[in-house]
Amino acid sequence: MGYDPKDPLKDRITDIGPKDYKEFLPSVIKENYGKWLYHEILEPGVLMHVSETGAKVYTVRVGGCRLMSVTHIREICEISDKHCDGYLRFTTRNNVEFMVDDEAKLKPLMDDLEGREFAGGSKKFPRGGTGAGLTNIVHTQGWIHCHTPAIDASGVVKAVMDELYDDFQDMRFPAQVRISLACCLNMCGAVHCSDIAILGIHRMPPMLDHEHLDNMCEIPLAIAACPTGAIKPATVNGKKSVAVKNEKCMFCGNCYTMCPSMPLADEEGSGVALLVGGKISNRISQPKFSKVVVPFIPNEPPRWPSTVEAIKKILYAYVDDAKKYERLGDWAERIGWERFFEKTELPFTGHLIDDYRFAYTTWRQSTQFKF
Amino acid sequence: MGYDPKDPLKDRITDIGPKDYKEFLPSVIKENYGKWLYHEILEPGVLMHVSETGAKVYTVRVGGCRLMSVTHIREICEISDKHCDGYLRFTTRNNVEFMVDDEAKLKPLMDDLEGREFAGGSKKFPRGGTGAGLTNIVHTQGWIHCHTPAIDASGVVKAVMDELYDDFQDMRFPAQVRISLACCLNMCGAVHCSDIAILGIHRMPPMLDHEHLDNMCEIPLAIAACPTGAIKPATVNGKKSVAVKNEKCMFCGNCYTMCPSMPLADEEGSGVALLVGGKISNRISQPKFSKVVVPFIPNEPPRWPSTVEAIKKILYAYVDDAKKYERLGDWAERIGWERFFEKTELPFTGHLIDDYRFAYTTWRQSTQFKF
Amino acid sequence: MTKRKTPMLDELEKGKWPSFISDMKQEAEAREKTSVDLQTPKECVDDLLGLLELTYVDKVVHWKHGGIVGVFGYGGGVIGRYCDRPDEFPGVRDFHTMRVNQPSSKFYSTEYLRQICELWERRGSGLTNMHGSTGDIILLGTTTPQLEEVFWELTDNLDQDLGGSGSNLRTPSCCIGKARCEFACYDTQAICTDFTMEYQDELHRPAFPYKFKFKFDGCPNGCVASIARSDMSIIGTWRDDIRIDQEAVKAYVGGELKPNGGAHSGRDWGAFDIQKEVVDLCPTGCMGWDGSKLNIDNKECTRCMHCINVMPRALRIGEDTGASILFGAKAPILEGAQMSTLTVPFMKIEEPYEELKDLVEKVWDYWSEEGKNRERLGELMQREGFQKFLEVCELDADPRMIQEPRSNPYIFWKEEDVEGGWDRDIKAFRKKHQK
Amino acid sequence: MTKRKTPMLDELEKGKWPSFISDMKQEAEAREKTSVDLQTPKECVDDLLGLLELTYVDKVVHWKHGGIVGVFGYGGGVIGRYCDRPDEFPGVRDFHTMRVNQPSSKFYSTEYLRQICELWERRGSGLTNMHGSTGDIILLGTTTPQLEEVFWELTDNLDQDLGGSGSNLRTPSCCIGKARCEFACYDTQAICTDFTMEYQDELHRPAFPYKFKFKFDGCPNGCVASIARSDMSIIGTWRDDIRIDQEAVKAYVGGELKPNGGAHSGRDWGAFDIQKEVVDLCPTGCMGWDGSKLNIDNKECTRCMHCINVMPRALRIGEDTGASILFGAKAPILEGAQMSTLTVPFMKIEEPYEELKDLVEKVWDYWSEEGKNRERLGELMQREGFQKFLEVCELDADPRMIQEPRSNPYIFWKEEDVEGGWDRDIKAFRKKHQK
Ligand code: SRM
Ligand code: SRM
Ligand code: SRM
Ligand code: SRM
Ligand code: SF4
Ligand code: SF4
Ligand code: SF4
Ligand code: SF4
Ligand code: SF4
Ligand code: SF4
Ligand code: SF4
Ligand code: SF4
Repeated sequence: MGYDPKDPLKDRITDIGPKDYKEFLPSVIKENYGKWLYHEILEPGVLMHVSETGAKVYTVRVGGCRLMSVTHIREICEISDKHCDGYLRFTTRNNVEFMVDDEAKLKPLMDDLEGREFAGGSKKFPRGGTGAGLTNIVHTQGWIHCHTPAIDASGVVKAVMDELYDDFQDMRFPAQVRISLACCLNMCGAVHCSDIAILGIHRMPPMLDHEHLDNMCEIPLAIAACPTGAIKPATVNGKKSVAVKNEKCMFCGNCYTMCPSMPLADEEGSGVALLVGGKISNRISQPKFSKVVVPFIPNEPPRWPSTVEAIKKILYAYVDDAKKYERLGDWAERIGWERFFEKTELPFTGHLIDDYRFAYTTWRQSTQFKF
Repeated sequence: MGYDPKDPLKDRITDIGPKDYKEFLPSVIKENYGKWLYHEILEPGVLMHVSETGAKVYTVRVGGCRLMSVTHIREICEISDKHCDGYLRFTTRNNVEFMVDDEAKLKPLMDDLEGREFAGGSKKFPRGGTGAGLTNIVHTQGWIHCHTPAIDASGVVKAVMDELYDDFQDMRFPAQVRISLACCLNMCGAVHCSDIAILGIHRMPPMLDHEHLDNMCEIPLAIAACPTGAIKPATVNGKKSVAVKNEKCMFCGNCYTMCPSMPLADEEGSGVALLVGGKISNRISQPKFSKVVVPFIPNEPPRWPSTVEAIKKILYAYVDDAKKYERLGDWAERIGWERFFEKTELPFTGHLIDDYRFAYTTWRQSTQFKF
Repeated sequence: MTKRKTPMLDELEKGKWPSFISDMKQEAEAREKTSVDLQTPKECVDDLLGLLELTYVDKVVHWKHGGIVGVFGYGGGVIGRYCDRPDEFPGVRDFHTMRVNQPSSKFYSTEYLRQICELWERRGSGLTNMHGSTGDIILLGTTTPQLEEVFWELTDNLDQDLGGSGSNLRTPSCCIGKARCEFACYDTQAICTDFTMEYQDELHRPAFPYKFKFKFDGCPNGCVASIARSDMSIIGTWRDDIRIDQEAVKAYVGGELKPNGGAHSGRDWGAFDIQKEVVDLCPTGCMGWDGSKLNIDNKECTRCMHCINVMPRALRIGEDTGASILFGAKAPILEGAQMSTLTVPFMKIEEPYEELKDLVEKVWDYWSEEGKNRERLGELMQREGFQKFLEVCELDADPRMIQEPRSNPYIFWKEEDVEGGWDRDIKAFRKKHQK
Repeated sequence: MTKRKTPMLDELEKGKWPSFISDMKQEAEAREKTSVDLQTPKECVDDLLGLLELTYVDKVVHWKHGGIVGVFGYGGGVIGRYCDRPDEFPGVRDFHTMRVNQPSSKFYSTEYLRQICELWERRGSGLTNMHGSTGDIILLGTTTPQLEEVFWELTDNLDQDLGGSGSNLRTPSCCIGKARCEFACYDTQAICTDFTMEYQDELHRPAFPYKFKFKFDGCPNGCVASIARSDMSIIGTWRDDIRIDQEAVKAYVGGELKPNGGAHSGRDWGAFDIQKEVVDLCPTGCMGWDGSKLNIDNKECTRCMHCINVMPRALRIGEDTGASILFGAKAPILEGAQMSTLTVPFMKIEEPYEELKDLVEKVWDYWSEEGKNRERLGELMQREGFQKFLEVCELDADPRMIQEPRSNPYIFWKEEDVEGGWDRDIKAFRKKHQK
């Protein structure tokens, strides 16, 4: 029994797919599948869904790091076994949801969750993330695992969420606010359509490891990878390699994806850009892209104070000024981007003016503007 | 005295520019220059402007062909001398404006204008073109003078204006409607930002006059002229010439502009496209481009009935359905383009879907649509 | 009667709208009868009608491609044109147009117009366009030898120059402005004439990569369509408050004054509703009406003109007026049509217009240097980016110049943006990061 | 206690938000103490913390580029990763992640989760991501020899397969849908599982030009963000009328029911105003409220969900439900980010989903044929045009697919569009038109 390296194909099972979700549904969910009539948010982090059968399911949503140890998962399981018949779920934004089928079970569950803290003092299971407030920050690997990040992921998220903690547990915003983080332009996540996106960017052209480049990379693939045609073949110290026309580089990192001998990351060069005003939902306005409003903030581990500060400025300018139901991007468009920069006190620089493919469509062809 | 071909530089005067506009201002205009307080449209084609000095100027605007004989201009002069102290002006849309400084002079002027007809029976000086109605069609040379037209200009305009004549003399539209015509994609005029644009288009790739091409054209210029790179050098019957990859041709005619041996115009190939919904003014909404809604209508001289019909469909669907102050494009956007095609009964075809540079920005990235 | 039968064209004599065919026929007849010593073919209008009739049958134009003709020392102002059936229509064998620079906003004295008529009857076809799309008086069709003659008479006798064509500055044009419009934020006619005079050389002698057009609109209503049709659009605006006469507002509400100067009087739209028709349509939502007082939060106003257009007797443009300057409009060839892009949100427009001329010249220098052959300014702006254009104009980036910030993160950082520059040492890197 | 000092990381133990550092430390400690027969370095979490601390100092990541590892017969599911300082941090010398295909909408039994924990403690780092951005359970870090071991145990013992990576179909994912949401227009969980099973081969064996993602949103609220993150986005909608309970509407107006299910209860926004908050915000203006009855002109409704979101007890989605199908979303590399474009306005979504699978396969065939290496579907759509894409899908053009018609007239007509085709005879032409 078990894998046998000498006979790797023994008992080999493939293409069986994921577990059947039906096995994992709590009974109140299974019984009322497709029968839900309406919901109510009883308090931050607590949802009640009511079925046409009269049944109700109470959900307690708690935030958390998606980077989780098995020890932590086991703790989650323990809680679930105690209160929720051994079922739970994760949301699309990495929150954990505990569900009970009776209001009476709610209080004990919530008390239990509330009490738990990590050794360092942080909460294990902050309740919140519902309604017109802040929910968890969707993010990527960062320095924990990826090879192309310009910034860390989990650390930045922790620093931001600590500062915005109260708003995770409140519902005082005009509308929901989705913050996302991606550690490089590959943007693993929907950060291009987030209310606030934290994006790792590089600002140095690839460094060329001429000595090993020809060994490590398919030079033609590296050349073809560059969207701006900045890379040309070259011979350096008698070795085949490439040359990069630095002025044509826009630091997308695509060459590095194809060729390990062209790293971009740098202490001074890499850092944070902030994008805002994107959304996914079709509610009232159509989905839209986030726009770059802070082109660069240096990497400041361990707590990225300038990044946190800039996010707070943006977020609270929005919260103070927007109308009910108005998403951040809708607000910016209503007041005009000139006002956005005024109200958020962010400097506007030429970097924010588009010069890529659709640039023209973002310039202003009108005399309508505000002084 | 006079030009001497033997001594062309004798008495030669250059760079003197246009006549000074001040010489041409009627005295009520000169005296109240910059002092106007407000205006009123007394009836279609009749404006009253009131100055802070108390002075008033009454303007009678009449439509006309911008293609005018000197005989006709002399008639205009005669009218002006009789009623307007010998001054008049032309508008930016080729209407003629007669101005008087006293209400009493208005009626005789209007009566005089009204009575005049061409031998064929058409009006010489239809009064109108003001306010929320139809004004003159701005247009180009067409078959009268240019070398690249796909359609005639003056003839199409005449056919359309005959049908819409009453609306030139009325102000019953939700907002002003600007119709323009350009006889080829060069678009000599603001037809790309018109409520309704009549555009001459070709649909056949250039015909190649291989025998003369090398003599008549700079082949490299012709090749460089093609925005899609459809033209390549070629040798045909031993002569240097070009070859065109027809599938890559979008019939822009730019090659013909550079090379007379590549004509596009054709009896079947050339005809009319209609674009709608553009505007220039910054009023309420920003200026916007017209959109192609009828990709092709055959040339139907002398009166282009299908073109006229399609324009009427569009125009009256708008007039019947739009809100007060709503320009045609604003209406289409409010009801949605799916409704526009329904209400105007125009077929929607793949030709209307953009596939040029900014195509993506015109596709629908939303689930918001109307059934 | 015309020489040939023109059954198709005759159809265009029907209907009420003025018939250009009828007019051409009357001119053909006049030429037949005239005692004037015509210097061009007597039958040219007749032949033009014949050629046009043939074109109506063939549905393909009968003019040849271009033709390089002109007047000595000028690189523009004449469009050469030859007929492709000179055998049948010798009167229009050569049939060039001349572009005559119109006076600002196209006011005329009859005296002047008669001089033009006299000249063009004798030395041209007697047909014109009043006016061409750029704004010129178009003298439609004459023979090659007459070009210099006409030019001589225009300049020597009429004190009148040609307009532009070719890779030149094109004839500038403007809206009626202060001459008869209460909305004019600066003197469009004065500056249009001034610029035309200042840049005579650029207008007549091709030195640009391609054509270049100025157009002057007195306010955001845009009556000369500058935002769509000029490489440089000067559009009036103001930066203080809209002036309100509250009594007049009430008069509009009470129905004593007609909204929009009576522009909608052809239909019964019901009683004027200031809330629905003005306050609710204001694109910025910066207006309020409490039943007796109209309030405008001018700081939020984008000067779209709507409220002023609707109530010209109650609302007036501000007093601190000037213009927004936009660049880059053009027709579709090659890269698609463009409208002008807001570049200078506000500039005072006062004689001698030095600031604006400085800007023009910076832009021309740049375009002349960097523009490819037949590349319009707007295309160059797209090719090299708006940031580059701002550098050229020596302007700081401002959110007013854009509709929205970029959504892609593809910023072209420069070496000087990065502390310590771009030089890196792979050896030092490999010390920290093994291969 | 961790092996090394991590002063910078320790800063991230402060503050209230759950600290991943604290959690990692607790795991490092647990590994230290455990009696489990660990198959991976005991100190791997400790070393990971050390490496991360070093990265916090250097501000440049310490992982090497890629690393081609995987399980036999599969082309995806494993992301290879090697540390660039194995000397100092041998515990994370090789530290590959495994992507485990999550169950639809991520419900779990604790029994199952414990099995995963047990496996990953023993054969991996004991660290996970619950979940990755695509939706997988990410098992974060194990050594090369353990990959096959983990795979064997997953499949043989846990009845659980890997998810996607590489130029594969990626792990599909969906919103919670009918399991707990009243807005679900189709069964997102069921179809997500069905598609995942149907396309196991595509998921595990790279045969595409690049990655391909399905995401299933039950309604236009888009809780799984499919429109931004999937090459094919299936978004629930309906085509009949919104169901209205007028009594409940009144209850909202009367303040008995909390608007938007109480989503705004953290601030005092004043009494609910149905006119301002619902009717006036409806993007199509298709609603009316006369003080006692809410009226919806459903024909004009674009199903944006706003009114339903605000009054879930009074308004319900229609009964004739299905989905809109959109294609082409992706992150910025290379041509800039894209959202999906509406391609099939409405399709019924019912088992066995044949119509949809047909469509998927047409699209894949096309993309496999025409897509360049590393060209996402969305980029191909842009490169070859949406008309081409419609041909591929065998769909007729429909204005619902576009935001607005093209504004440029650059139509690529085909020869068959033109009566008589494109063949022309220059000799015949020259007979009518002399050179
Ligand atoms: C649990 C979850 C689905 C899942 O499968 O896991 C979910 C659940 C609900 N969503 Fe959502 N949404 C969830 C992610 C999303 C996302 C995706 C994302 O953020 O990445 C979106 C799109 C975000 C965007 O537009 O950028 C999303 C946009 C909405 C909206 C539209 C809100 C808007 O103002 O645009 C609604 C409607 C509402 O809130 O009234 C909604 C409504 C709901 C409702 C009320 C649906 C229902 O009746 O049960 C659920 C509770 C809402 C709440 O938390 O206040 N859900 N919802 C996801 C919870 C994420 C989390 O942990 O925070
Ligand atoms: C005479 C002329 C200027 C000139 O220098 O010749 C002119 C004159 C006036 N325009 Fe204009 N406009 C003139 C071409 C334009 C153009 C250009 C064009 O059509 O090519 C536009 C932009 C059109 C567009 O947006 O596509 C134009 C957009 C306006 C507007 C904005 C209307 C709108 O609803 O968007 C106004 C304001 C209004 O009508 O209340 C306006 C207002 C006016 C006023 C009321 C200004 C005034 O107080 O005197 C003038 C009389 C309006 C009328 O005719 O009802 N004028 N006006 C032009 C007459 C053209 C003609 O013969 O029909
Ligand atoms: C006469 C006139 C049309 C008219 O009937 O009114 C005209 C006629 C021609 N235009 Fe134009 N353009 C005329 C105003 C315009 C305008 C409107 C304007 O200036 O406001 C435009 C659009 C604005 C712009 O500049 O983009 C215009 C955009 C073009 C283009 C496209 C340029 C582009 O960059 O997209 C061409 C093609 C070219 O330059 O090769 C062109 C080329 C031509 C040529 C020279 C044909 C050619 O390919 O060489 C035409 C000569 C016709 C003839 O035989 O007389 N014409 N042309 C207009 C000039 C009269 C005048 O001086 O008042
Ligand atoms: C693990 C994960 C991030 C995370 O921490 O959650 C991830 C990690 C990587 N992604 Fe991703 N992507 C992940 C979800 C996404 C998403 C989001 C989604 O699927 O909803 C996107 C945006 C949507 C999309 O597909 O466009 C995404 C867009 C990319 C791209 C850009 C692709 C593009 O066409 O623009 C790359 C670059 C590439 O493919 O070369 C990339 C490449 C990568 C690589 C493989 C790095 C590389 O250059 O080879 C990363 C490996 C990290 C590591 O060491 O573990 N990843 N990647 C996500 C997968 C987890 C999972 O299976 O659940
Ligand atoms: S966003 Fe970039 S750095 Fe971050 S996980 Fe994805 S590929 Fe790696
Ligand atoms: S980072 Fe991007 S733009 Fe720069 S060289 Fe590499 S592939 Fe080209
Ligand atoms: S639009 Fe084309 S055909 Fe018409 S006048 Fe201009 S260049 Fe000539
Ligand atoms: S018509 Fe335009 S697209 Fe066609 S070959 Fe000529 S230049 Fe190229
Ligand atoms: S643009 Fe403005 S100033 Fe000029 S005529 Fe039109 S309304 Fe008057
Ligand atoms: S000018 Fe336009 S934006 Fe300004 S107050 Fe009037 S309507 Fe509003
Ligand atoms: S997308 Fe719609 S159906 Fe799915 S969970 Fe969100 S609100 Fe419910
Ligand atoms: S779903 Fe949206 S569009 Fe439809 S009625 Fe409700 S608010 Fe209006």
